[in-house]
Amino acid sequence: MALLEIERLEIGFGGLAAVRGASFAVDKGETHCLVGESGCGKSVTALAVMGLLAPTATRKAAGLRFDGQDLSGLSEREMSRLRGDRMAMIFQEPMTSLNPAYTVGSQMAEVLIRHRGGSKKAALDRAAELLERVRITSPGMRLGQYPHQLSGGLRQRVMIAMALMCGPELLIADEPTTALDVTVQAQILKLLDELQRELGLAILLITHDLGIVARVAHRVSVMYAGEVVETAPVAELFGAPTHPYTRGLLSCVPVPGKIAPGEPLGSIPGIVPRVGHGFTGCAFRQRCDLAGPDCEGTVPRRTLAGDHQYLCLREPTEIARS
Amino acid sequence: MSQPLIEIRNVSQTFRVKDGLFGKPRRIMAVDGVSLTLNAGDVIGVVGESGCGKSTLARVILGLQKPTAGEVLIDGKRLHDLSGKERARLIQPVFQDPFSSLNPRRRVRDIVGMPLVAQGGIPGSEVRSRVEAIMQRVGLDPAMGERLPAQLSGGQRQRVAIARALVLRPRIVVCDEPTSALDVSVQAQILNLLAELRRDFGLSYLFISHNLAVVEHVASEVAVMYLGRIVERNRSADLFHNPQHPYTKALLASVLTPEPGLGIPEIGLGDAMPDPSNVPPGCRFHPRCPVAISECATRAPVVTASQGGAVECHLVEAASV
Amino acid sequence: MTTNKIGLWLGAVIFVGIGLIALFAPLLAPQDPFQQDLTRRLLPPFWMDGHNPTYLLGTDQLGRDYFSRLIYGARISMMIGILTVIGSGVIGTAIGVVGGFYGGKVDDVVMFAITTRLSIPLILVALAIVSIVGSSTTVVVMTLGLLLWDRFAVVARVATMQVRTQDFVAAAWAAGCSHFHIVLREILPNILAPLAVVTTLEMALAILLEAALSFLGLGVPPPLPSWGLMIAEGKDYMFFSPWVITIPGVALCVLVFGINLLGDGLRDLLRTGRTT
Amino acid sequence: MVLFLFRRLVVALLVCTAVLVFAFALTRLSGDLAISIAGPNATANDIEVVRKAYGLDRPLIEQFFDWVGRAAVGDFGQSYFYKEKVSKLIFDRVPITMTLGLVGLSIALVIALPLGVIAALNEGRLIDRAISLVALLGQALPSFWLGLMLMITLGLYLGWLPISGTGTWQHFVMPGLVLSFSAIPALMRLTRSGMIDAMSADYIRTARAKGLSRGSIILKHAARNAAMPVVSIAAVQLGFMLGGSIVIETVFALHGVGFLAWESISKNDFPTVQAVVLLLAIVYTLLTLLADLLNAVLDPRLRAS
Repeated sequence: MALLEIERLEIGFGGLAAVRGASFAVDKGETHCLVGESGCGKSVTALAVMGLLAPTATRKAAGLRFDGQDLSGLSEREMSRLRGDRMAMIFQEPMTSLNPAYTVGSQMAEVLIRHRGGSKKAALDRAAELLERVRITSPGMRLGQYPHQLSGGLRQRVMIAMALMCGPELLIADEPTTALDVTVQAQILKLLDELQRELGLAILLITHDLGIVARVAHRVSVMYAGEVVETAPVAELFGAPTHPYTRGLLSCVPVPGKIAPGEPLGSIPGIVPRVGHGFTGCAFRQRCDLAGPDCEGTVPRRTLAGDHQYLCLREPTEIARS
Repeated sequence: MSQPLIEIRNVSQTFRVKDGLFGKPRRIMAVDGVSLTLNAGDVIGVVGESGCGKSTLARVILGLQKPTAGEVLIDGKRLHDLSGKERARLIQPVFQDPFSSLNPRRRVRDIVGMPLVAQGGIPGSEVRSRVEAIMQRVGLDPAMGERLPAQLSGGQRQRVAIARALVLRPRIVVCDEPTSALDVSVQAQILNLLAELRRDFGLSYLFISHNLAVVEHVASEVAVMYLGRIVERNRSADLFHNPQHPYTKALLASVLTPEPGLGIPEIGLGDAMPDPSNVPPGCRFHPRCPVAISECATRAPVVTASQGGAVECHLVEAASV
Repeated sequence: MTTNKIGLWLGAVIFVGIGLIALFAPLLAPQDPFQQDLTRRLLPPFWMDGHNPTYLLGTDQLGRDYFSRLIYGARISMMIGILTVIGSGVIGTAIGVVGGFYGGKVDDVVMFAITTRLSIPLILVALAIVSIVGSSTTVVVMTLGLLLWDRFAVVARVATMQVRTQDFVAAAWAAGCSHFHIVLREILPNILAPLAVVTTLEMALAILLEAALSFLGLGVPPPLPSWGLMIAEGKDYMFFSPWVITIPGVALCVLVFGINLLGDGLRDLLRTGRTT
Repeated sequence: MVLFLFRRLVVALLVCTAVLVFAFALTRLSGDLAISIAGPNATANDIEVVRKAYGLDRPLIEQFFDWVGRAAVGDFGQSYFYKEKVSKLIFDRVPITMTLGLVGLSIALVIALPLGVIAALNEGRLIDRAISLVALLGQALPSFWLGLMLMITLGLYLGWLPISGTGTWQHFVMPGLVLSFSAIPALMRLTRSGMIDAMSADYIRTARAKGLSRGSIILKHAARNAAMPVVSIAAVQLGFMLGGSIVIETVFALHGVGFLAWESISKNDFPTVQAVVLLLAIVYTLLTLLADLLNAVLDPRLRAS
């Protein structure tokens, strides 16, 4: 059952097309990873879902539904009622994402008071409960602290607890561990994983790190130049990657045991093109070994067994041979 | 065995920082008594989390910072006896951020040629031809020499930085997180290029990174830093297959390889984040260590030879007796 | 073309235009600005009744041609503005760069110098100096030049500190470049942009200060046609002949406004230039 | 915090000392003070008499320490011109200047803060451009000229406000308005850029992601952080305004400290000039100190260190 459905989402910044017809769906209670390199449009997609795009951006979609409700028709006021309540978001930079001028408790409490009303006391109690839930020791003391008194890992835990204040159904996490040290990253991911299972949360996790994707995702969508080029359950994607870009990306990652030290890594030649409005065909064609003149035309979305879709003219067998 | 190319002897670096103009000064122990050697042709990887002192160590080795204590020998000569020009011919840096590492107001050919010009006495025509040759070697079209850094992609900028580092044909390149700011596909290009150049130019690298998978791929020897000290050092293969120090184990455990089904590892480290301005007594890792014993809080462990490498841990110490 | 580009161009046109007027004042002025004629005092300008076509903007209380004096006045304002920022710009930039580049104790001294300078009341001290040393154009330029360096120093210092921590400066150190080379080739080109904006601000301030000093009788000495002095001289007649203070005041406003527009446009240009 | 205050005070004292030296050196610029005091028609004999009478025949260093020693206890000596104690001269005139400065600052804040916020919230739009343009124009108006023009229009033609003097509160409106004009552009600009910075900060995105209302985002989350630089600059501007009151008090014939300073300068009354320079420097230093304290209240990060 899909909680969030995105159909042919388009986002533009002036003449630049940041997202070009991206489609995917996040099911209830699943962790869906949106993976891609910088500039592929994955963060912008998440912001578009939350209605947090900059005013200069334009958004268009054939469908943008949350729990069956059409989001594209909602006013800013109606969106703000949903945000923080039924859908919440955490960000990459825990250092700057909390307001330096207010205590942790005050910033957490205001979410509940805004959406549910009630006393500040009740909101603080709930905040303390959630801080404990995200494994922060002595939550009562932490409520009175300011963000600068916390380490990066703790701040990200606070952000997560704050996102959970109203018991949302969807949590969007935009590169939540990129700014953190590796050991802390594992702890935060572990926490997200547990919360997801215990609370039945749906998580849309945006990341560039294929290692994270492999370990936490149920389902993966790979983005390239504003399009979802491949989407599949995690085992399927890593076991039988089909789109040439996905295959290239996976070959670039040094994996202990797979590529011997000193051996050259696989790589994708060239750079990501800047794509404007009116660009047609496959955006990956300049970097693709299999590209031909036909790649300048319309590219179909192919569906394989096991709920596996990819955006390419070539047959899986053709791709596998290269 | 010949003399090591770099010999770091008991180097310490402390900083006094003030918060604002009138803040209370704090003493930060960035590097604390580090010794390390780099032999010709080796790639030594230095890994650790932010604030462990690995970048400070790089700056000391590059001569950008005079260590508070200890000394660095390069090719048998004391680093601080070398003139800037002599040092530049031996050792060069490649930095992490390809945006801040190139002067935005200068053209690519001037950036790449800058070390040659700084040497003085090299005719302009020779500078030009050497710049073009090295640009070609790192995979840049010499016609790009006319561009400004803003007109290049991240990967191209990093190639410019590598060309600048190699134009003097140094023997050592200090790579401080050279691919951390790059996308995976570009990272692979740069790592492959660095490996090629090392073979062709006979370079040695000091390779600093927080990404253990990358370090395993490029390094022949690895040093793990924690709060200013090297807690474990070994041949790369031995360290990755048989880590001794609990911190090394935790670091290795937290590497997320792209293998589905393995789940997220339990790291078991405490929440006490390392703070270089407030180094704990005894073993500096003990507040986070899952296997700490009472001794760890009081006495600092000594360097112990183990599995062909060196470790600083009471448990390893006890086992070796 | 955005509205701000228009501002930038308009500012540049005003500034260059008044600069040209100043440069070619002897060719442009129809009359001798110092020639008195007490029989033709306080003639009104061309848009009022009773004006004399020979005197486009009328005459002042000593019967001097107001239009010619206005044109010559541009010379004084421009000269004071430009010479002052050259002096204060060099002083302030040098102090700021040294503080930002070396940091530590050196920077503490620089910060102390800036704080001290800021706590000294500007106009009061300028007036006192001119009063004690004697009023002349040179003294005004020297005084303002020695006082208006604070903003250059503040901006140069902060900009230098930011640039100094960038990796390309570390790369220059590692390449064996000298301090001189690093400051000149790596740092200065990267702090010029904010300094250009400060230059316009300080030039406008210098021009306004000269006018204020002259207005208070301690700036450029009479009979020189400084705009500020013209306002001071016209003050006694302003209730009956308001144009005598309106005309030089508007000229002053237009020049300073033009310089401000230029600075504002530059600021925006440089900001967007960085992001794209 | 206590340590922070202590350090700030030490620096403030050092600055005041430096100004002390400066103020003393300033009056010695002419070479021979006695000639200036005695006036243009004095004979050599007159000058000698003056020199003795004012103690100017002593070594410079001795004169300096004598002056500093007495200044430290608030004794700035006798005015050459008014033949009164300088401290009393100044003390009598402080209320007028303070009133003028506070009226000016209040007008400036009332105009600049809302305009800055409106401009920031409409960044890049026509209204932002218009406000910036008006600020630029305001910056271009010479204060003395603006004062004269207001006297002609509001005072003479419209007859709304008294032209000069200090009798009633109405007397402070015009000079206060003129004085505020010197501070409005800087305050407006800083409010604008502070708000723009704050509104583009990550924590504002967080606040929006939490579904907070626009009012709460602007007033609670952005304004608090944007206020810090504005507080600093407001204090600095008040200091500048007190210094700049010399021009406005002269134009409007307000007998405040500025007017006194101007008269003393034109009358070569050096003890008074020195004292006013020092006083203004001390006030400025105290104001910046106050701004630091206010910022420490606003920003928990400063409070901690």
